[in-house]
This record gives sequence, C-alpha cells and structure tokens, in this order.
Amino acid sequence: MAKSMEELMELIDKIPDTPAKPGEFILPELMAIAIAHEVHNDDVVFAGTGLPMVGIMTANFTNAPKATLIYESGICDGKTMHVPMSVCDQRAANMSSTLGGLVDTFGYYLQQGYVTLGFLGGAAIDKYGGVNVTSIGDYYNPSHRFTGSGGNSDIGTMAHRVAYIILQEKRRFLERNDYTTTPGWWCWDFKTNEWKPKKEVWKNTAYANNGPCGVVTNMGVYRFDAEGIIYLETCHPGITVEQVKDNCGFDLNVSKLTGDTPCPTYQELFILREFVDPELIFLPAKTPYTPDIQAIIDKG
Amino acid sequence: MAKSMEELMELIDKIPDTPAKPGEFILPELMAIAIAHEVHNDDVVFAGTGLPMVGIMTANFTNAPKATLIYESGICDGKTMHVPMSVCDQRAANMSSTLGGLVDTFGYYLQQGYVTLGFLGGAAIDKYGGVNVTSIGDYYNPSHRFTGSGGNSDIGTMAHRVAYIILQEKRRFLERNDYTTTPGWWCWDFKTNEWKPKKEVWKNTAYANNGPCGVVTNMGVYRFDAEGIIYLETCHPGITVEQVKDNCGFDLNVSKLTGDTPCPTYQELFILREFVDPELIFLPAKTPYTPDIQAIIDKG
Amino acid sequence: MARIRGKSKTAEILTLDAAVKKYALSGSQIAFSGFTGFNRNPFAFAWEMVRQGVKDIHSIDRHGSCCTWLLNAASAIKIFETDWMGWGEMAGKLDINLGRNYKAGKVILEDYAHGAMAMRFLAGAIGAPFIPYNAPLGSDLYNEKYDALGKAGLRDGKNPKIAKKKFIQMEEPFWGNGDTVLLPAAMPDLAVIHVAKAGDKGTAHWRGVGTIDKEISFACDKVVIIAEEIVPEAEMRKYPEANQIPYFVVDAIVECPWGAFPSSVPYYYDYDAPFMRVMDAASRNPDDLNKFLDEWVYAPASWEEFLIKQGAKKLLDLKAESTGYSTRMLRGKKPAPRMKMPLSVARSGY
Amino acid sequence: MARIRGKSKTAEILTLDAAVKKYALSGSQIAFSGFTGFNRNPFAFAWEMVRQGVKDIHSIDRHGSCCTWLLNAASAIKIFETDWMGWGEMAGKLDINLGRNYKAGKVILEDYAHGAMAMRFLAGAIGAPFIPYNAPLGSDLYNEKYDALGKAGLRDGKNPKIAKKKFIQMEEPFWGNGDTVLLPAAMPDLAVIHVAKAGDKGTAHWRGVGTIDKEISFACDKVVIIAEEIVPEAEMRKYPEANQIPYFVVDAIVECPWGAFPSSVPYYYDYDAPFMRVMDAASRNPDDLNKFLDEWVYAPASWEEFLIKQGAKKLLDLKAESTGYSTRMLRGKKPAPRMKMPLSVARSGY
Repeated sequence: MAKSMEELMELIDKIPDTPAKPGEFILPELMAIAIAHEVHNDDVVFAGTGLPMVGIMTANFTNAPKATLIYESGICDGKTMHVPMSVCDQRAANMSSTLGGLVDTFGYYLQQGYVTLGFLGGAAIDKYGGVNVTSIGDYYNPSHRFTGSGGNSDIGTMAHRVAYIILQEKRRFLERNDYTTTPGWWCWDFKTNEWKPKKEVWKNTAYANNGPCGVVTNMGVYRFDAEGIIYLETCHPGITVEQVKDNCGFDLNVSKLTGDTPCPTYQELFILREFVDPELIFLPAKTPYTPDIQAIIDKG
Repeated sequence: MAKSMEELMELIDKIPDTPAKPGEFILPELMAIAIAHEVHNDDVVFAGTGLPMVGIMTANFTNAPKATLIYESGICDGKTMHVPMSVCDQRAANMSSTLGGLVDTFGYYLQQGYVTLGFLGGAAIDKYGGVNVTSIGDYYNPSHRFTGSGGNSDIGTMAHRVAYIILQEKRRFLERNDYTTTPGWWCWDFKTNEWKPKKEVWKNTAYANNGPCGVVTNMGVYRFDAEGIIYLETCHPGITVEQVKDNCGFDLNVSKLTGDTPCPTYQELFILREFVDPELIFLPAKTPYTPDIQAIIDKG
Repeated sequence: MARIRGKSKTAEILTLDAAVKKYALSGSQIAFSGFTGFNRNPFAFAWEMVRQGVKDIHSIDRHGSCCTWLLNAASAIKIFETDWMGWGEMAGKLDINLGRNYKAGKVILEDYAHGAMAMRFLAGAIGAPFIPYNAPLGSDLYNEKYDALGKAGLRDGKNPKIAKKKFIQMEEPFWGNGDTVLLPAAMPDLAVIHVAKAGDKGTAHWRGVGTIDKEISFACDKVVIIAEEIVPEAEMRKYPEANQIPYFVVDAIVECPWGAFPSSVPYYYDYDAPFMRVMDAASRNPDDLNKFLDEWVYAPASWEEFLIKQGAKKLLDLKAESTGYSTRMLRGKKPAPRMKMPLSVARSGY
Repeated sequence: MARIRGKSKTAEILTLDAAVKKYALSGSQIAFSGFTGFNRNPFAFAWEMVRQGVKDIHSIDRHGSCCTWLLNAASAIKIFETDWMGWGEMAGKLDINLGRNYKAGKVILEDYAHGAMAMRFLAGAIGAPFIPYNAPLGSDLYNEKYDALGKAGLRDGKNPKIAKKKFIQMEEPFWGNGDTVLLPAAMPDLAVIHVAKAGDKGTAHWRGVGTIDKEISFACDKVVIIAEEIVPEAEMRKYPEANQIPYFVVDAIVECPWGAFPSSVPYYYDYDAPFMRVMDAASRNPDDLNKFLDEWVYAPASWEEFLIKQGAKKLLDLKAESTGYSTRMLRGKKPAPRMKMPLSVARSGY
C-alpha cells in the first residue's frame, strides 16, 4: 500500500502548486518554506545545521534546483537523498562536486567571495541584524551561555547576503546585543569606540557591502531598510502586528508590512514531507494531507 | 644475452662494495656518489633537478634506503623505477606516500621544519655558503642572467642541513656574491645594512641554526667551520690543492684537508649505472666495467 | 610555527592503552580529528584518556565533539579554545557538562569562529606564525575585552603554546584594502586523528567529508593516528592521490576498529544518534552522569568489551552501505526511505 | 583578495579558438597550470594565444613552462613575475628567448622563489590580502633595491593586480619569533588550467603530481579549464574526493585532447623531450626561431593539424602506460628498462 519513492516522485507534478491554507501545515513547515524562498537559482548557499539545512534542501528540490549547496565541513553541491543531521553528515556529501575541508569552505569559497547566500540560526538579534550566539549578560559570568560562533560570524559577514532564523521573543529581539557574535549593518568600531554603520568600520574591505537581507522567525519575515534597520515585511498567517510588537525588545518598524507570509504550496509541502524530512528528524511530526491531496496521492 | 633488470638485481650483492680506482669511473659518477653519501638513513631530503636528484636516488638504493625523498612538485617518498627528468616527472611519483603540491612541500613540509636535508645546485657560492642562482653583475643589467631561485632560497634556508653541487671556477667561488639568492652562514642585515652572522640576522626565528653543511664540486668536497667559513675537506682523486686554490676566488682554507674524496665502490657504480640512470639522461655515457666486474656480471 | 626536526619521525604501532599513556599528557594542548560529534571523532582515545585519569587538558578545536563531551563529563578540560561548544546532534545547545564546569569556574572558554580556527590550523600546518583573516571587525570575538586567556594572565609568553595576543587588527598594507585581522597559528602538543586506513609505515587515508585533519596533523608536535585498519604500506601506495597524511608526520599508529563510535567513519559505519541521546540525557544530572561513566567508560575491560556491550544489532545497523552511510539505523521517528536517485538530480540533473 | 560575487558562475563549453578570444586579453595577468615544462602545461592555449597575436602579457607563475617559452618566443610577455626562468628539460639554463627579450629591455623580470610564489597563490586562493612566510632574511630577493616592478614605477596602486610593495619585513608579534616577511597575494586576471577530465558542468580532476593548480584556480578572476576529455558531470560525482576544482569557479571548459603536449598529462601521455630539444635549438637564433614558429605555430590549420603533423609514431610512443608515464619514448641515449619493482622496495621495502 505504501508508495515507493519513485512512485512518489511521479506524483510531484500532479500535486497543485497552489498555496495551502492555514491549519493545513505546521509552523516549522511554513518557516522551512520561507527559508527556501530566500534561495535564488544562481546562489552559492552556505547553510547551518537544522531548519536552514532543511530549507535550502527544499529549495534545491523546488524553486532553486541549480543553486549550489555548501556545507562547512567541506562539501560542495552534494545531491542529498537523506536529510543530514549535521553539516558533516556523509549524507550531505552524496554525489558532490568536490569534498574539501574547512580551509576550502571558509577560505577558498567564503573569504574568496564565492558564497552568495548564508542561512544561519541565532540566539538573539539586534535592530541592525547583528546576531548573538555566544552569551547573555556578562561575557565572563553569563546568565545564558550558548554554543558560540561556529561559522556564524564568518558566514554572516562574508557571504554576499545573509539571512537568519530566530525564535522571536522580547529578550531575543533587542536594541543592542549583550555580545555581538556577528555584526549586522551597524557595529562597534573598536578603534574609536563608536557605534557606526558597518560600511564605515569595514571601509575599503571587499566585504563592506555584505550584510543581512532577511530574518525568518516563528512570527514573521523581516527585511532591512537603507539605513540597515530591520522592519517587518510579513506576519505569519494568524499572527497580528500587535503580537509581533509584543515580542520585540525595541520599537519595531511595521510601516512597510505587505501582508501575510505566503503559505507553502501543496507541492512544496509534499516535497518537504516526502523527500526532505520523511524520517522526521527536524520536523516534529508528519502533518496529514487534506482529503483532496491525499486522494491524488492514493490514486497515484 | 642482455640481462633483465631482475637478473641484474640478483647480482648487486655479488659486486664488491670496495672502492673503484681512479680511471674506472667518470667525474659525474664520483660527484653523484659524493652527493649520495651526504644522505642519512633518517633524513627527509628535498632535492633539485639534475645531479642532486641522481645522487639522492642512488642513496635511496644504497646507504640510505629509509630516507624520505621529497620533490617540490608535491611528491613524498616516491619509489622510482626510471630516473625523472624533472621534479614533476610522474616517474618520481611512483608508489609515493602522498601526492600534494607546492603548498605541501614548501609549507607543510619545509617551512614546518620536517625537511632535514636539502640538496641543490648553484651558479656561484660565497665563502660563507651563500648561493647565487640569479645574476652576475648589475641585477638590472646583468652580464649573466640565470634561472632565478626556484626552490633554492626556500630549501637552502629552511632545511635543517643544506648541501650544494657547484661547478668550480674562480668566478663561481667568491668572497661575496653579486646577488645572494640563498644566504649562507653570513648575510646582509638589510635593516642595519651590516654584513653579519646569519644567526644574528635570523635571531629568534626557528631557522636561525640551519645552514650549509657541504659543497660538492668537480674538484673537491667542502665543509663549513664554526665561524661559517668554507674549507676544503677532500680533493677528488687526481686533483691537487693548488688546482683547487687556482679555481677559487678567495683565500681558501685548506688546512683541514683530510685527503682524497672517497672513490665510489664497484657496487655503488653498478647501481648508479644499471638502476639509476641506465637511460643516460644525466650521465654522459656508460663507463665500461673493469674486466673482473664484467666477469661477475657475465657469469650472472 | 616551525619546529626544526633533525631527523625523520618513525611511526610505531601501539595499543590504545600505550598510546594514551605515552602521548596524552595531563596539562597538554590537544586537538582531535573530525567535525562536531558526527564524523571521525577519536572517541576510543578520549575514552581511554578518561580511564587513565588524564587531567587539565587545553583542548584546541573547531567544535565540540564526542571526545570533548566525554572529557568535559570527566572534568578533564581546563581550557577550551574553540568556536562551537555544542556537540553531536545536540546542535544549537551548549554541551551541558561544559556549561556546568564553566559555571563552577573550572574551565576557561576562549571563543573564536570556525573560519578563524581553520585559518589558525592552516597557519600552524604551513609553519607560519600567524595568518591574516577577514575576522569580522565589530564582532566581540575580536574585542580585546573578551580575550579570556589574556584575562586569566596566560598570554605572558610563559606557555609556548599560547600566543601573546588573541588577535591583532592592522591596516592592510599591500592593496589599500581596509583593516584586516592577524590570528596566531594553532600549534598544539598533540593531534589525535581517526582515519579509515593507515599503512604500517604511517601513511593515512580517509574518504568522505574532509574537515581539517590534514592541517591539524601538520600543526601539532606529535601525531597519533587511530585507524579502523592497519594495512601493508604497499597497499596505501597504489593510489597516493587519495592519501592525506604522509607517514613522516606520524608518531604512533593504533588499530582500533569502531574506534570513532558513536561518531561515523564514512564507508565504515554511521553515527549512532540514539547513543548520543543517551549521553546527552545522562549529562542532565550528576548522578546519571556518574552512572553513565561507570557503566560505559570505567566498567568495560577494553574498547572491544565496550563494543560488545553495544550489541550485535547496533553493529549491523550502523555498518555503512556503498553510499558511505547506513539507511538501517533509526535516526528520527521514521525509518529512512530507500531512494534510487536524489530528487534534485532526477528532476533537474546537475 | 576577495572578489564578492553576487551570483554563481556557470561554465560554458567553448572551442579553443573562442576561449582564447574571450579570455586571453592583451595586457592581462595570466597564470598557467602545471610545473616546469613537463607537467600539464596548457600549451595548446598558449599556442592559440600566439596565433591570435595576444600581447603584453603579465605572466605570474611558479616556473618557466612550455607556455611561457612560446610566449617569450613570440615576444608576447611584458612582465614575467616568477621564480624560475628556465623551462622544460633545459633545466639550469635561462629560457633563451626570455634572455634575449630581457637584454633588449622588452620584458621586466620580478624575482621570487618557489615557496614564496606558492604562498602568494595560497593567499590569493583563500582570499587573504597577504601571507607571512619565512622568506629568507638577507636574500637579495627581499632586498628593496631589487624590486623590479617598483623600479619601473608600477607599484603606484594604479594597477589593481600589482601590490604596493614587493614584500614587507616585520617583527613577528605573537610568539617573539624574530622577523618574518609578508608577501602580497597573487590574484591574476586569468587562470588557464589543463586537466585530465572535466564534467560538463565544470567539476575538474587530474591524477599524478600536484603542483598548485587548485590554488591558482581560486586565486584568479576567471578560470579556463582545458580538458583531455569532457565527460558527463554525473561521471565526476562518483568519487568526489578525487576532484580538485568545483564547478562554480570555472568560466569556460575547452575539450582539447593532447592539449598539454609537449608536456605530460599523467595517465594520458608523457612529455616529449625530443620536441623540447627542437624548441630549445630553434631559440638559439632568430631565423631558426621564425622558421619554427612558421612551421609549428602559424602553419597548422588547427591544434588537431599540429598533432597530426607530429605523426602517429609519436602519439603511440607517448601514450601513458598504467604507471602514468611511458617507457617507449627515448628520453636519453638508451631506451628505458622494463622493471617489475622499484629497486628500493625490492631491497628495503617501505
């Protein structure tokens, strides 16, 4: 009765590529697809473990089949059959173009300027897209100590564009971070002890114009204005602007809101559920399909 | 009638390992074996194209079978069957341990301090073992322009010991070089414009105590004293001290002469002729064996 | 930075026990192979270190791993100089034992970033004292206030393995390219590298994801290779392009099948996510942790006993298929599907 | 130094003729693959450059090669920034054409050393603006008087490919390790890389001796791959560990069998020492040289015609055996012996 993967592949184009309705998907699915939509077909993408990885894998199966996926352990353009649990999972290396190492990914690819999009997580973010994955409170005696940078500070500043996924809470959306792991559009100039636009601090370097292009949270999607200040672009279906503002530690610009975050399409959800994470490693559970979609699947 | 290489291999231990007499070998053979004798069994040797390569290959077949041979193109410990014409000849890579590249050999091996012996050529040498492979006369308008450093200046200063092969002429054995490609035990300190012991110029660096340990010419073998000044150790058979001094551009210390350069043994010559350069690429011609040696070979 | 060696190393073949005794000295600076908790962690070596009571390790690394998890569990790490302090599949979360030891003031954390540590090991490997890197200006990683080793007074030049500065920001002098950051080379005492195969002379090789194990091997004073199998050196010479480590950097070789468990060795076996969950759960309170250590670290008579205790089913399930990994191991809530071709290739080619 | 690219490159498959026209611009800075005249010199590309009359090349390299020999023969090189100016088997001697052009004031020579150039390309590849190297203090290579590009007024910052200084000597600031030398990154306009195989998407691979072709490919703005054969990209993905160049650095792929002749491509064909002797002999006087260029460069209608003119016997003799090279080609005065085993292995093992 269960269909083979090959039979499921045959079905993809029969599943309507039209938006599902709220309630027909869960929040991690919406977020994974929102991440996927950040990827362009001509991107070289460098993604972190977790939902970013799930999102860019989905993109590689949907809207950005020609995008190059890089994993920091040294994997270039793996053609993945099973979702990796980590950036150095051999699953991610399947049929890759080259298998280098960290010097390749952070030196030859990233610092050399080949990476066009980084997609990363964060524990807290400031108004200018600066990210903290290190600690809250006094650095030497923190109230919370996180894992530390990993590739965050490298990828977040040397990729041409960078986007983040962050859990939205008042204490995570801040005017200023206690510790800036990865500077955003504004940052400290330690030479003059001034808070400045990053373009000035990074003057004349090749990376001066790189920076955050988007943030996906559990409540909405954000962009940055010409001054490098974050604003709300869309609210996830069912979330109000008031709720968003209540979960933000600074006076958030909501004047550019364009409406709701687009719902994932049935086809996107089908791919995500059947081909990206059918093992339910990152998705908490398999959401049932609506009866009409299930009918298409059953009919084969 | 001609013997196979395997039959010749069987003969090696039957050929006496006693010194041949002058006239039973040619000068390049003497020099190649003199080079071979510089190699220790626990050396990591980095050799240049030409006679150095022939010499260390011979050492690998005779007195230093466990020595590691490095070629600058990235070859580590090739087990060579046919003499390479160049340091990037695939023949040198046969059954090697690893095949890296120039970053490996000059960075990971040499600058890291793993190379114990460098064996190099030179166009001219100074009294302190400083070598010129660049130009004679005004650098910008030279009377002679040579190939330039290649790996000479790197290997000649970062290998623990370094030895050179140089054609001995008055204009090539000099008090000071017109251009120092590879400094010897004394060199210029460009910061103070003083000629100083290298140990002072290189103070506190890891390489301060590395330097030339020997020179092989067409006339003799040389060493360096505690002050870093070259002296004659042996004259090649048939060469007089007077002839050596006549072919030296400075007042050469000959007080430590120990006698004649040891003649190659019959076994060494057999290996050199039959296994190292039987194609006559670097040796000008195949020297006939003495009748008793030839008899051993013929008898098989 | 260069160490001038007057003669070539000769690798000796040792038992796990003897290699730990000889090379894993209390107080020394050690780097382990692999990346995160998933790939070629020399776990058996760290396990034996804990059994032998090695202490006060200065761990210098690109990640937290199964090795550092266990060393932190046994409070054997005094300085953790790294860039990502999670481990294994507990991605996104701090290693709990590390957090506990840090809160108790028993460990110094020195923060860098993946790229920065990769460059520091590259510099160490090529014998350069430092390397310029586009370490992000304005990041607190490169804020002098947050130099933990400096604050602890350990940058006084007395320890030859700790640089006098965490970093130096300087104006780029060749191209007018703004400011750049110099990072000191990493050059630990000991590299412990888990590989697939080693020749009996020391030439070593692995397949699959790369990490920076070649760089680490060259950056360290001493190198211990832990191999799934030791084969005749001649075997390794058939395809030298595939070998990453030349024998002359190797001090000791240890044959230890399944020695990277619970991490993976591509083409040999997969990682054991369920066992990593057991480890993580154990770390949540000291009693459970002690029970775990007693049961899994101190009780087994040998590494082989440890593996036998894991059971045959696990060894069967983890054995790699020709893809380099296993689809028989339950990693999430559902079994892995069998696929004939990646979806991206099937739909869009290369 | 980094070049921020807003999108991925997509490699296009071009003819030799079209690739030279599009990428080998007069006046540009070019690096060729291989090492000396013996290994993977993209000779067909240089040959086509001369035929198309490309001029004023700034050649930045680790060696003289068959490519630079031909470009010097046609006086197409204006700046030669390298470390070894012999070529091919004429080891130990300056390239005669280069010497003639230098004497005539038509070319600027900038001297470095192999290790220095390797490090400069490594820096260029990893996007670093410079790299510290133990460039020997007291060597005239690092004497400010002998900075030829500086003397020619070319270090004024106007050419973005020429650094403001040849080198900078500085005190090592992290370890008290004496003085070290900073070398500027190499970051040419164009890399021309001859490989064994390329996938039709651009992933590239070679076997045998390594050189620094991966570093060059990353250090340059544009990358042209000349391949013995273009194969389906899927073919290249079966053993990704063996691939050196990921497709996203490649701008163009040219299929050109025997395109590295008279240098070798290990496992494809050997170098042609006799033809290199013909080249060297021709360079000894201008009439012979012009005759050589007419006969071998300008007259053939195509690279295939050039190869056909070499004759079938040569192609048979040069074809590599399973060792990666050929024992049928007469290199010296006697033929190569057939051996079953290297003498060192037979007598002493590994």
